[in-house]
Amino acid sequence: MSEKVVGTINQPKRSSPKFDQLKTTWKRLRKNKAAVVGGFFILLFIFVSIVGPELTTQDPNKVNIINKLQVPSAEHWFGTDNYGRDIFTRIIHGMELTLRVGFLSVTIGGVIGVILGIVSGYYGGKIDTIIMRVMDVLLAFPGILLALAIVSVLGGSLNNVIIAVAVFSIPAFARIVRGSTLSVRKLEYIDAMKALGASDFRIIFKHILPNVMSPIIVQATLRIATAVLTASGLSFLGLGAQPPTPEWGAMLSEGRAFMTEHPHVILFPGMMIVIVVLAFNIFGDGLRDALDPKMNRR
Amino acid sequence: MDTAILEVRDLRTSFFTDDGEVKAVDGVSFVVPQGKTIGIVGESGSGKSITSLSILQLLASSGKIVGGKVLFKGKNLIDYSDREMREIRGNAISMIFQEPMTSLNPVFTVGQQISESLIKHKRLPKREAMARSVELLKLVGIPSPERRVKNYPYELSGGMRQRVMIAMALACDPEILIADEPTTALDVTIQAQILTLIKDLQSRLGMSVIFITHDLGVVAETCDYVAVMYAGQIVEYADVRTLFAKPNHPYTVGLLNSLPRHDIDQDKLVPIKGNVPNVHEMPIGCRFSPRCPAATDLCRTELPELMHAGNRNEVRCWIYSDKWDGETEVDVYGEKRIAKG
Amino acid sequence: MVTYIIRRLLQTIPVLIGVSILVFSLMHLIPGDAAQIMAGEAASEETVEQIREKLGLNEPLYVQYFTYISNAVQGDLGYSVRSGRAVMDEIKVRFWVTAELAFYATLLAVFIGLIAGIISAVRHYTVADVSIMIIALFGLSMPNFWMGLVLIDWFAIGGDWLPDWMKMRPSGWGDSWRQVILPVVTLGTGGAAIIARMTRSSMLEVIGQDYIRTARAKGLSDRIVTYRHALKNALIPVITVVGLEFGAFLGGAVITETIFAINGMGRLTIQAIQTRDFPIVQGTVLVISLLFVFVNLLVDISYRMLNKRIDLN
Amino acid sequence: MAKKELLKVDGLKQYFPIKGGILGRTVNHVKAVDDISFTIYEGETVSIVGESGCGKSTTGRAILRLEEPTEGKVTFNDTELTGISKREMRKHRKDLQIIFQDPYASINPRQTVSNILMEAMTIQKSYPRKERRKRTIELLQTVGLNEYQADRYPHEFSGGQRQRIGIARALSVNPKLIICDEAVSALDVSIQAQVLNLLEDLQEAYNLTYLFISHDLGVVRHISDRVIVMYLGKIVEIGDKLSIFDHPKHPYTKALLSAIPVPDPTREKIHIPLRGDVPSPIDPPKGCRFHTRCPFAQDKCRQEEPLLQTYVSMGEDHQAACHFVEEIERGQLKPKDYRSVMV
Amino acid sequence: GGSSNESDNNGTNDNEDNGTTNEGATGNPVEGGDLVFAVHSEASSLDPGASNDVPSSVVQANIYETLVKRDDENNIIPGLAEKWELIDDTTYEFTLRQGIKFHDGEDFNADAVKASLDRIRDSKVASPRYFLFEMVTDIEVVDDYKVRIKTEYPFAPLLAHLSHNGGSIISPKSIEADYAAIENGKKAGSVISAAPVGTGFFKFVSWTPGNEIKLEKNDDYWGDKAHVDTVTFKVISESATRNADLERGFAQIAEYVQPIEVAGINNSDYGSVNQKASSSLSYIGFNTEKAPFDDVRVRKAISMMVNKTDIIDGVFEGFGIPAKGPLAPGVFGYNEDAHPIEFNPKEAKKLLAEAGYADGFKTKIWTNDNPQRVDIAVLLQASLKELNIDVEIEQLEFGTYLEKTAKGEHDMYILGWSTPTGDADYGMYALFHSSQKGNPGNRSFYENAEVDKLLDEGRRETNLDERIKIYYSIQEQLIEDAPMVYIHHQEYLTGISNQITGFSVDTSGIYQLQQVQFVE
Ligand SMILES: Nc1ncnc2c1ncn2[C@@H]1O[C@H](COP(=O)(O)OP(=O)(O)OP(=O)(O)O)[C@@H](O)[C@H]1O
Ligand SMILES: Nc1ncnc2c1ncn2[C@@H]1O[C@H](COP(=O)(O)OP(=O)(O)OP(=O)(O)O)[C@@H](O)[C@H]1O
Ligand SMILES: [Mg+2]
Ligand SMILES: [Mg+2]
Repeated sequence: MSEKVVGTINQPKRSSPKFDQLKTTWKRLRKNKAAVVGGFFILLFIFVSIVGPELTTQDPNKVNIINKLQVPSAEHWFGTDNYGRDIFTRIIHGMELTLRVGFLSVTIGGVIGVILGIVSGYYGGKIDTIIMRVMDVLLAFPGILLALAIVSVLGGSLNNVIIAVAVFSIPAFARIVRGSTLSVRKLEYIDAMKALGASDFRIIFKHILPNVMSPIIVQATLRIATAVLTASGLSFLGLGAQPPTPEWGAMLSEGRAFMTEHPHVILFPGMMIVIVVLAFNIFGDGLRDALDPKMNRR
Repeated sequence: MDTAILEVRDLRTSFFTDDGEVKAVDGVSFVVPQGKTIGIVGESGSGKSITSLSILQLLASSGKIVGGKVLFKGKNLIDYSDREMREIRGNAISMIFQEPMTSLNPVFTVGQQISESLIKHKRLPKREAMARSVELLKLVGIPSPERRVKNYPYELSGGMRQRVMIAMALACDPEILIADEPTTALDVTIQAQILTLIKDLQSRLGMSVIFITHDLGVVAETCDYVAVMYAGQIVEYADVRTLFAKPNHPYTVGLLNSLPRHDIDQDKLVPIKGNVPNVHEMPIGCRFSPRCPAATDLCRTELPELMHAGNRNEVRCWIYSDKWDGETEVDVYGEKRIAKG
Repeated sequence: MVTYIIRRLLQTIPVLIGVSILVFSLMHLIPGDAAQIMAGEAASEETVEQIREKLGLNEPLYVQYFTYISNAVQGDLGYSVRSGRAVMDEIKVRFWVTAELAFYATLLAVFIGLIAGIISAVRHYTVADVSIMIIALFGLSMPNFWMGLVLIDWFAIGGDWLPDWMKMRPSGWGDSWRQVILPVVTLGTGGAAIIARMTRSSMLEVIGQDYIRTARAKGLSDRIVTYRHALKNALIPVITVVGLEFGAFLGGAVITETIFAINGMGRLTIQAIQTRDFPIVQGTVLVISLLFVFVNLLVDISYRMLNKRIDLN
Repeated sequence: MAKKELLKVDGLKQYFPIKGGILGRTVNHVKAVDDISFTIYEGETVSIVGESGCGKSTTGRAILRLEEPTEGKVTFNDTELTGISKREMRKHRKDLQIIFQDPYASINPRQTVSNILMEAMTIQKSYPRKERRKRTIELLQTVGLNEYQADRYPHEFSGGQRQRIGIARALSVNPKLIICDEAVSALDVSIQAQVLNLLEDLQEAYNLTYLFISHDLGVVRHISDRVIVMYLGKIVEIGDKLSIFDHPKHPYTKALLSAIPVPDPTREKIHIPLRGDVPSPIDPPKGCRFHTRCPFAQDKCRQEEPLLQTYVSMGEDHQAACHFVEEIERGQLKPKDYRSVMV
Repeated sequence: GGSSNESDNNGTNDNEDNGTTNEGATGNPVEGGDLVFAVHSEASSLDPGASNDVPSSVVQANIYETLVKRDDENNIIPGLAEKWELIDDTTYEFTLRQGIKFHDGEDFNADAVKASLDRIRDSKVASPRYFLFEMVTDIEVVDDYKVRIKTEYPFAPLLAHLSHNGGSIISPKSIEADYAAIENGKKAGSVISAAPVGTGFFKFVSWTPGNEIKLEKNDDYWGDKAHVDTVTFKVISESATRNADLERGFAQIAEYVQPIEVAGINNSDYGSVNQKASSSLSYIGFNTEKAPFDDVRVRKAISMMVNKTDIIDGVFEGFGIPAKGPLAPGVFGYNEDAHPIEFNPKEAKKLLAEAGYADGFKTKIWTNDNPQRVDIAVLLQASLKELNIDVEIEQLEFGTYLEKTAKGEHDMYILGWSTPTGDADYGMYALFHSSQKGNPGNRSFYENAEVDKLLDEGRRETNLDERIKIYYSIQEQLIEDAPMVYIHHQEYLTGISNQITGFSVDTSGIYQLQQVQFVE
């Protein structure tokens, strides 16, 4: 091109060529307000869960019966619970654990479920039948029984509740991913990749996965809430956070007896779960948009 | 000239992307006379499809019409509300899309997709609409149409999909048909049949057609007027005979030169050298100047307007202006010569 | 298709065998047995032993399993350890209650979820979208017990603001619509939230496709474009979720059942697990797996109805 | 010159089941490709032309085993592709590429152009990692795209630009044989000329072989060495370019050639119209499949299927499947209904 | 006492006390009406021989009767037997009331008594209540209305045991039918449970599993007839829902009001809460076989750290009586004057130091998911921190909990015990006798030869004064040895609608519905 060719009207300077799809996604993610807000909150949560406990002045487990069930005040921002413990402090101290349970169990369950689902949908036939019937078994299987078995074999630690909740989430991921895979695998660009000699592995993970990503994102971000609640529901089996650990789900269930008379006991942990899940969902929406090249950039 | 049914005036359409504004259509004007066919030809990527999408306001969310008018029977479509536009689309103006596979809904049978507009605009009952769909498929030359209406797009060959698109567009006897590469995937016999069909409708209903194609043979056979587009702008506008007989713009000349012919043997095709300019770094002057064998400094620094080139052609080239400072006889691609005046 | 359905139905056999073996081994793996729990916190070894013998729990495991399976094959699922009633009878009463509850809850979830999801997608990133998301997340994050109790507080006991005829009945199932609404809402909300979010994202995928543009080019109304052209393409993950939710509801909604005193499968299963009432656990799990296989079969068939290209074989 | 057989297609059939009724049983088959055989020699360009829906794309896909052929053998470079495992097949894919008819549907909408091309190279390891980006840009430029477009997504391109992405992808792995399914149909003539020239240059330089599927007979004439004419899943005529274009023998070929529009608005054209409807490939006509539309059709045509063979009046590599080649040639058989149509 | 600590994993134990009639009721009592009773959990069986849980007993007590009954002070009073005498150390003779008919029209007589009591001891039936009559060797029909019960050894609490639900007399016809069913492969008790036939003031009508049990008034009852026409026991596990039903008038009685809800109901205009001290005990047990709890000083030190009133106030909203020892006031043999270990952190610290744990230690406390027990654990954890004892709380599922504590895998645990017979023997034997370690009840694995001896004596001593003395000293010893921290005796809190009157509860948590009447 002639060197006299000069940039004209509104000429944005183009960044250097992006080599990597990840980078592109990252760039688009940064441009997405929702994703930035969601991401900011997630980081904030992580930050708080790491340093937060150092900053609180009160002991999360300090029982003070005289002080019980106080409404929120300057001293106790979120009020106190039925042992007179400061709910705000407990929420800060419980954040790390709650996030860990929610995030890890969804991640583990999600990864396994997605792999099973995508393999099942892509290959179809016998593999599909076997995987899906196993999923049926898992779905139909009462969670408690499974959890009880896990406790009796592995013991009742927090990590094991993560395993248990992860196991519960596998079939949902698997089925959702499989459903979407079934329609994507018939598209012509998958044929095109086959014609290029791409391995099944590559087709599955580079071409099918990104195209079934959005239901996965939705499922994963929503599952976090379910996971936290499920985990707290299992605590009576000895799985999960044991009292007085300030895990939010556990705080919710402990507050149950008092919720009519003293709604704040359950309101704040409940709100926190909503906020965390909201942050993940907003971020997830942003991620979805960033992964969708057709999305209007704003 | 005949009465204009559609007039596009200084249409500008841009896409707003990560990398900034892409001016896909940059000041396009043309007139579609009642009952006539206007062909739009031009380099791939020059904005033909976007022009037609802009007329119907069907751009993707990142695309915006940033200026100009689309006058349909004197009314500016750009001012139309969504509801008013819906009455136009598929009814008064319908469109055949370029990519038949992705433009057809994969989960409905082709019959369902064709009958839909009949139900909407012609208020036909479902069964009649379906019967009419079968007729339409037959009209566009699809064998055993009764069976094919029940097919899903993936069960059809590329040409059949394209014909389904055509049937869909013709369903409501539109006043204007925008056909974006309607016959690219069709073999010549079917193509001839389709072109005959369009001609036929045109004479029967007085339909006007905007025919986007790169097949100059088709243009020669079907169009009354031709607009040649280059880099978002019209560079030449003429009636069809004049254009083929005496192309004026160097780009048009190059285009005709690079055509493979079935009736003669060519050793090597002669394409236009170089590439379409980078949308982000549009030449300030004539957009074809970087590739034009006759370009002068004037061409590289100032953008010419569409002007009359002696005959009835309108052309966007300095050669035909008084400002022209180069040779009076210009050699473009060896064979053709363009004389000033 | 018929062969496919038959084949799928035949697959229930290995599924059921798998499930029963799994249940069987897990029930024996976990501590505590029926005899002990029946005998209570204090019972002499002798008593416990007697009960064990009566229940046939002393036999070697495989003998117990084969006895169970061979009876089950003949349609005899045994007797509840706790109540002594036939397992089939115990399940029958609860099953229809649960099926009904699940059905209504799914209906509600689908109805609300789809509409909310579509609005969200069409009005992408508007106030409506964000509000729907927030409400959905509340619906999902609030534990069912909270939801149930609040509903009872508001609509059953009711503030003074509710006229009497509008008050719902707090407990039970089935006698009147007044008993049905609250539990259905409690159960359906979470599902509605998931369906709404799923529909939204799935619709967003579809809305940018060329064929939507084609539909618009035909002059079709936004409603038809959205509900016919876009939705049908977006429905696969949504249907999957609906199937999962319906299945989960069928498997029992323990908390909802407990709060509203509904006599359903969920409570039966939990109670049976807690009392180590092995025949009941086996029975309920078998029934539920059967249902799941069936529901998932329906889901798979609807995949094909939605998209003929999907090849199930 | 001893020509090396590169691709041999032998008795290839591709039937698609038609599901019917509410129960979705297979009630019938679309006989998209019905027993065709041909050979392509190394370094030549063979075109397939024929009416839309006659099975051209299906042939291409079957050769690549994108759809498992119902019957028949495909031998490539002495390997019988139809007999090897999928894994084995993958090894041969580098040498066999296809440019899809529908460019937009055949590229992953979530990949940028550079990713698409680099991935192709990665899969076949056709260039060292470091050179891939450079090679990508080169490829884009050869097909007439710009470097600045490398990081755009497919939907941001025009139809013709997308088609060029498909071409670039096929070229990126340096194949031996490329099946070009309407590879240049969406390109404007100038770019088309560039691409066709490019293909020819590559052929010369690397002894590439093309199976060129197109309905644009101008392009076909320009590029091919030999031409296959298909009608309703069958080959009706096959021969070198000149025989087909200048001495077509089969009535269908003749009709086809007469239908081509000529880029000259002053010229009056005569099309040989084909009567009647195109028959359906579901239950194709007995005997000669063309008889329902053939102006020369006789009783024999309705009963007996003509074999593909060389008749006396034909060159040695020229074959046609018509009972009456000689009679028509000699003018003994007059068309029944001949009408010229002015366009 | 297994009788009430059943599989109901809510762990609420039965107990007793004199029910105060509800004050809210105004207006005139009327006959008839359907009384709806919102119960927490479903009866497992209506066969007194096949169940051992409170929810079952609550219903059974209305259908069946026993030979003897207990009054509010736990004195034995006549039931189906008019009178009884001790013929020798090991033989009781009962004279039965005449003219009583079972609901199925069968005569009540000595044969029926023998059939019922033999059945519960039959290993074919494998009754979980067998332990009540383990010591019985023979039941002898003297004549139609005289029956003798022989025991292996002198067994003082026999009458108390006979007053227990397990001693219910069942129609012999249904017993026969039940045996016949066993022959056909059915489970023992299935016939009786499906169609229970007794002599009580209510007759069985129907049972919708999981949902409700319906009884109707027995118009032919030999004594004071019930007032209401029918009683429906409706299963509503959620306490808030039970209260809601009470409030809306869908139920007249709501079981197990949560302490925190009491004030709300009492302040309402629809009902009030009936409060009744029970004969049950809640306790924190130590595994006395495991270090450091094998050291009595450690156990005592921990006992001293438990502030019982704090627990009662904090966890139970003040409902309940601090326990001195294992027995509740009102149980036969209760030692009014025992000196409980008082709350005394200083002394505790000292004791612990003496035991060599001045720096504390790490241990675990187990509980099931009963929220009040969890609360107790949390409070204990907080207060033991002061002794540097680091307590980890672990919740276990009830079945697991029972098995693991029976096996002695625990350090500390929280459980309850109830005494449905109202007798000290029931209240202590299984809990503390060394022969009862593990499953039978002694989950602290406590062993004290002296206590063993006294417990055995207590059983055989027929002289009531002597018996009381024995139990007094056992209680003192048990307080001294502190194998468990005796926390409190809970109170039954039952929500009663203003629509009814005449309701009361006994100390073992059995509701007295005979006198209940609707008011207008
Ligand atoms: N969504 C989009 N975002 C950014 N640029 C776009 C988008 N759609 C089209 N363009 C650009 O707009 C220009 C005009 O495209 P258009 O589709 O109108 O070309 P065309 O003339 O129809 O070409 P062809 O003959 O190849 O179809 C092209 O350069 C294309 O890259
Ligand atoms: N997946 C499929 N299922 C059913 N029928 C199919 C399928 N694919 C192709 N067909 C049918 O096979 C026949 C041949 O199709 P093919 O795509 O090979 O045609 P073609 O020669 O490439 O035509 P065109 O020039 O229009 O692309 C057509 O009748 C088509 O309907
Ligand atoms: Mg275009
Ligand atoms: Mg094709």
